[in-house]
Amino acid sequence: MVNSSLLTVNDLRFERDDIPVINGACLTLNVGEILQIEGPNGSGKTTLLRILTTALQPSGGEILYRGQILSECRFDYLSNILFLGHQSALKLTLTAEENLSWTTSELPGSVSIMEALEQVGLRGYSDVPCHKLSEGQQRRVALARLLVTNAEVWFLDEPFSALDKQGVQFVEQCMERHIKGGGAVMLTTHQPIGMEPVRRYSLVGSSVGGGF
Amino acid sequence: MVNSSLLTVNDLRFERDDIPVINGACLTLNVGEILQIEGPNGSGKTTLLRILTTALQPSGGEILYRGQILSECRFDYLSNILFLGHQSALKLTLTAEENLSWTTSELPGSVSIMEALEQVGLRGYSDVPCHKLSEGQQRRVALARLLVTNAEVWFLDEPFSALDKQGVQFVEQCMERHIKGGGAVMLTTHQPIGMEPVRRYSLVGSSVGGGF
Amino acid sequence: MPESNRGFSAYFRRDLLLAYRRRGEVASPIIFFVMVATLIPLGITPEADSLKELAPGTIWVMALLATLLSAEGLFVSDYKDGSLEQLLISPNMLVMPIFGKVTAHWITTGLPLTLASPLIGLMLSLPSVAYLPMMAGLALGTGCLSFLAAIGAALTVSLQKGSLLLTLIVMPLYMPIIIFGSAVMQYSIDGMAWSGPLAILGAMLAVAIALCPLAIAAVLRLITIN
Amino acid sequence: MPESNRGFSAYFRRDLLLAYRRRGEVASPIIFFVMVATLIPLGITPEADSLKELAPGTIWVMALLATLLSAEGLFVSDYKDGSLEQLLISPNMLVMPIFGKVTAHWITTGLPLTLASPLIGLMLSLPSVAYLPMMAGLALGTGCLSFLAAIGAALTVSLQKGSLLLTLIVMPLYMPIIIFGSAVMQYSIDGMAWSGPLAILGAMLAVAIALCPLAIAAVLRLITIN
Amino acid sequence: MNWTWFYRMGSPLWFYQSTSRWLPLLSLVTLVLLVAGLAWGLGFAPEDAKQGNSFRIIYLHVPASFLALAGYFLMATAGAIGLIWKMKLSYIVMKCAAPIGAALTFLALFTGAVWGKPTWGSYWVWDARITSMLILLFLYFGVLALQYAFHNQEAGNKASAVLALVGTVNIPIIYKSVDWWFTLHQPSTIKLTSAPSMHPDMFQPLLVMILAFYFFYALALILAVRVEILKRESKTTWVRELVEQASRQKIGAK
Ligand code: HEM
Ligand SMILES: Nc1ncnc2c1ncn2[C@@H]1O[C@H](COP(=O)(O)OP(=O)(O)OP(=O)(O)O)[C@@H](O)[C@H]1O
Ligand SMILES: Nc1ncnc2c1ncn2[C@@H]1O[C@H](COP(=O)(O)OP(=O)(O)OP(=O)(O)O)[C@@H](O)[C@H]1O
Ligand SMILES: [Mg+2]
Ligand SMILES: [Mg+2]
Repeated sequence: MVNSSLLTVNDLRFERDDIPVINGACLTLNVGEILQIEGPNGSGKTTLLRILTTALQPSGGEILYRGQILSECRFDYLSNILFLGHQSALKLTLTAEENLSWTTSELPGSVSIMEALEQVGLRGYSDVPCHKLSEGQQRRVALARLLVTNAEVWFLDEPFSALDKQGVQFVEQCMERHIKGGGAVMLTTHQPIGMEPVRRYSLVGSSVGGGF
Repeated sequence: MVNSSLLTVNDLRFERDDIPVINGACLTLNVGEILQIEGPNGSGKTTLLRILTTALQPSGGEILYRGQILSECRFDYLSNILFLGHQSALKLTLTAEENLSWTTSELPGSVSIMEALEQVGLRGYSDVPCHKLSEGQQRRVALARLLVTNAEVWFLDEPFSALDKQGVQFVEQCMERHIKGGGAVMLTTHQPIGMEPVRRYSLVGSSVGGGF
Repeated sequence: MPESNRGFSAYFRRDLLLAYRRRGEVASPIIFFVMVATLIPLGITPEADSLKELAPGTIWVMALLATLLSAEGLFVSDYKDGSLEQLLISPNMLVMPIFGKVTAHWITTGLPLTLASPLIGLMLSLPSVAYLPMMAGLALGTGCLSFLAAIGAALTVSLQKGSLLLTLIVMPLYMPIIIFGSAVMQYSIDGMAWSGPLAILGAMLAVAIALCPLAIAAVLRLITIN
Repeated sequence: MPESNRGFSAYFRRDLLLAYRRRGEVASPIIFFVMVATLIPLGITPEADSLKELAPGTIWVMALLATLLSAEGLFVSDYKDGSLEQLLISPNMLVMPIFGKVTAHWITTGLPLTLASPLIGLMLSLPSVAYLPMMAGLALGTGCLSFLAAIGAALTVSLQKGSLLLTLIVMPLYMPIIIFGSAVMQYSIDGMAWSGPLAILGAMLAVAIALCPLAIAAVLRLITIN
Repeated sequence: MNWTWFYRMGSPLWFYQSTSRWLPLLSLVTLVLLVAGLAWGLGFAPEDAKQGNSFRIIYLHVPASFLALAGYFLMATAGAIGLIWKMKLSYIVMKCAAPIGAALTFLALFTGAVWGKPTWGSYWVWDARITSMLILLFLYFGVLALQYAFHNQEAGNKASAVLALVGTVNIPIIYKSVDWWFTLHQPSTIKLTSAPSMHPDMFQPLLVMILAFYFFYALALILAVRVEILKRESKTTWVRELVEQASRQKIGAK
């Protein structure tokens, strides 16, 4: 069964303490596509991404990777994804270079760490401990992971936060290059994205609030 | 000397380890004004705000509050400012309500905590520990401080980060109400602001990078 | 005064609440001390006669380690999440909130140890005459320990280093307290008047209460400069 | 195998580097132990004869506390900054990185203590015949302690609680190790063959190496579910 | 092999209904045994030659010690079943066994300490068996604390099940090591095991009390599990029906 759909999600459900957070989400992610998960604060975007990266166990529903059930191709799937969350997984006492060195794959197609740091605008900062970097600079270190690995599916949770305009543009370029090369991106962001084509999927949160 | 200028900054300089971060900044903040500090990542926006809130000592230059040198009216000045930084000063093990209860002033003009939480869209979440809130919801708890205190000058460092569209609008409305009531706001953000009139001040960073 | 008092009680209540949330149950510090006390007979000797001699020193070394190791977090978490910055730029005096924080620290370490000490005394076969002086000495002495540890915690707050540096700084300051503290107990066991060393502990606590918050406030202002 | 080995060495090196950055100096654990050892004569007794009896137990209690209190952070900081999540969703086996982390923990606590123990023995007037068994016992025993503490750290990683809960969980599991550990030293002091308890420590370490990483991996997967 | 009975046993509803049937009988037997054992032991058994009447505390002390240990293994087994077969009921059993076991351990320690004062002249000695009992209490506390520390029910169950299992591996080790540690330092002056072959008049009531404690343990556990089941299943239809039925009966009684 050949399918251009990388990821298919059917009737996905997730509950926390018996309160439903995700209530039957159905979506697909195709090769060469950027899918933006939309929804107000607390609607479950991060939760959805964490389920799809297997960090959380769904309460129900199925997830297919290239038509196969996830649990049957777990290793294959996990080798091909990259997740960048709210939390940047940076060790603040380590330098930018050291932080990246644990995630590099020395496979062809990926860039060297110094090159990646240069591309994200941190030339000259590679040996500064990360707690001495500004918010946006820390974020850039985390984003450099996009360059040094060569995963197929990117899950990006608010990749633009704390970035200045050039930073945002750079990430957009990265995503474009990535999908042109046969990858796919699923991202959440509250900022407007300046590029096309982006498909959107709306999570209608079961959130209690919403008073704004 | 009566002056509509709340805050005047002359030739402000700041160095970290002998490397200049802010190099002779001159700016004024008037009553009823929103001043946006601009600049790429690492250009010193956060540093500037932290100097103006007296968290950092400048290396040189002077800061005047209502025409008086800051060190001579320190208590008066600090009683009238509010700072909201990258870090939200939230205790994740406490509930939203508890987190706010340390900062409330019971002065007239400020809102009760429950009311503030309702206004930021967290009705029903007041007794949930903050580590169980989503990123944007945590940010909203921090922003509720804007409602429960009645400071004159607001220093907001990236107040829109992690907020959804309604959240951003709400903060904009808050700022508008605040300046109409005779206050002033100095903020940094990389997102476009959807309201007028906003005056801009550009910090041209002495940052080494900028390779984007 | 009401303003500054608010600073004290607000931070006092806040830190107690945080400790309560962190630990879940109020009883666990006591269980902790009883557990550590169990190690002594297991590791050293189960004989009552030998234990009796060890008891004063052991209890004081435990008090010291407990205060020291829990003091590390006194300002660090506030520093990391930005609360300390908010405190530093608040118009109120810095001294009262600090006093509140240190008092809360004592309530969560020194006080439970003082309360658990009779149980530990029982386990270590402490002669019954030493119970009262032990508790009096611990109540005063752990107060001093908390204040001194807080100075160390303030000095190391902005360094991304662990508790070892703190230990290095504070341990020498602790030596007099441990000497007088165990002297109170030893005197009472030997049948001598133990009010002398106890009075010295009290005097040290009075000095610590008067000076340490000032020192801590100064240190915090000086050190968190970038 | 090379892949899984990369998991081990990557996390092993990473945690060592982190510890090095946090502590600044590699020597500070040793200084810490020496300082605590100084307290014993101050608080308990300065007489060499009594100290000699205390030495085995004291050294082991210190080893135990040091391992326990430093183990708290073993997974918590990784959990908080998202590294643990990255580890959990990486395709590699979880066991090797965990093994690397625990080994790094041992290198930064158990090993320095083992190396510093002759100095402490000297301060506590330990008979010279006990030095070798002490170091051998500590080397094996602190390994067990690190692995057991890591299980506790994994169990408590997602609970925003402090080290007290960890202590509560792990301390009972520590009791056999402290008994056999101090027995090794006591036997050698008493002139008996100390290979028996040492062999038991070795056996416990072997079992811990084989089972603990598996248990920790299972616990981390089971527990970080929201 | 037909496994359906096994899974049926895992269903809370099945447990609740079948215990409802047995509960009255079980309560009755427990009560009779307890009353009989206590009356016999405290009232009619002869006085001890050396210890006088203080020895009668044995009728609480020994059964409590027995059940404290047995209770731990039951708890750990329930946890293991929960982890392996993902059975809801066995997690509930594990959770309920922890406080009961801890209470019995405490009772054993307390009665032992009270007994120790007249016989050994001190409340506490570091005897091997006493020490391992204390450690058992700590193990119970650990499981309890961990269980209650988790807000998430499922995570709490799994965590405390793992801890209980690790503890089981350790119980024999602890017991052996403590035994060995004690004999190392001190010739056994007091030995609990060599209870000088007790007089049958004293021994028979003890047997009755041990039996009574087993029944009492079962009863306490079942009651606790039933309460926990009702709490957890409070949203299901069968619990709602039960509540309605009970309230109707109340009204009817009036
Ligand atoms: C806190 C102190 C004590 C603790 C923790 C303790 C604990 C225990 C334990 C665990 C048992 C074993 C039950 C079994 O075989 O499974 C036991 C049995 C027993 N204990 Fe104690 N005990 C304590 C004090 C005492 C004292 C002071 C006495 C009286 C001198 C005593 C007399 C006995 C006797 C006669 C038995 C029954 C022995 C047998 O049948 O094996 N215990 N105790
Ligand atoms: N704690 C620190 N210690 C040393 N240097 C620092 C520290 N914080 C920031 N810097 C450096 O100071 C410069 C200004 O940082 P600042 O945080 O003010 O930037 P910013 O304009 O707020 O950037 P961003 O848009 O990323 O938030 C940066 O080059 C940064 O590397
Ligand atoms: N660790 C947690 N424990 C319990 N509940 C949680 C936890 N994290 C999030 N929640 C709840 O789950 C819901 C979804 O959270 P999630 O983080 O997925 O939202 P989100 O869409 O990513 O929001 P945001 O735009 O603010 O990032 C929220 O209502 C939140 O309160
Ligand atoms: Mg989110
Ligand atoms: Mg900034």
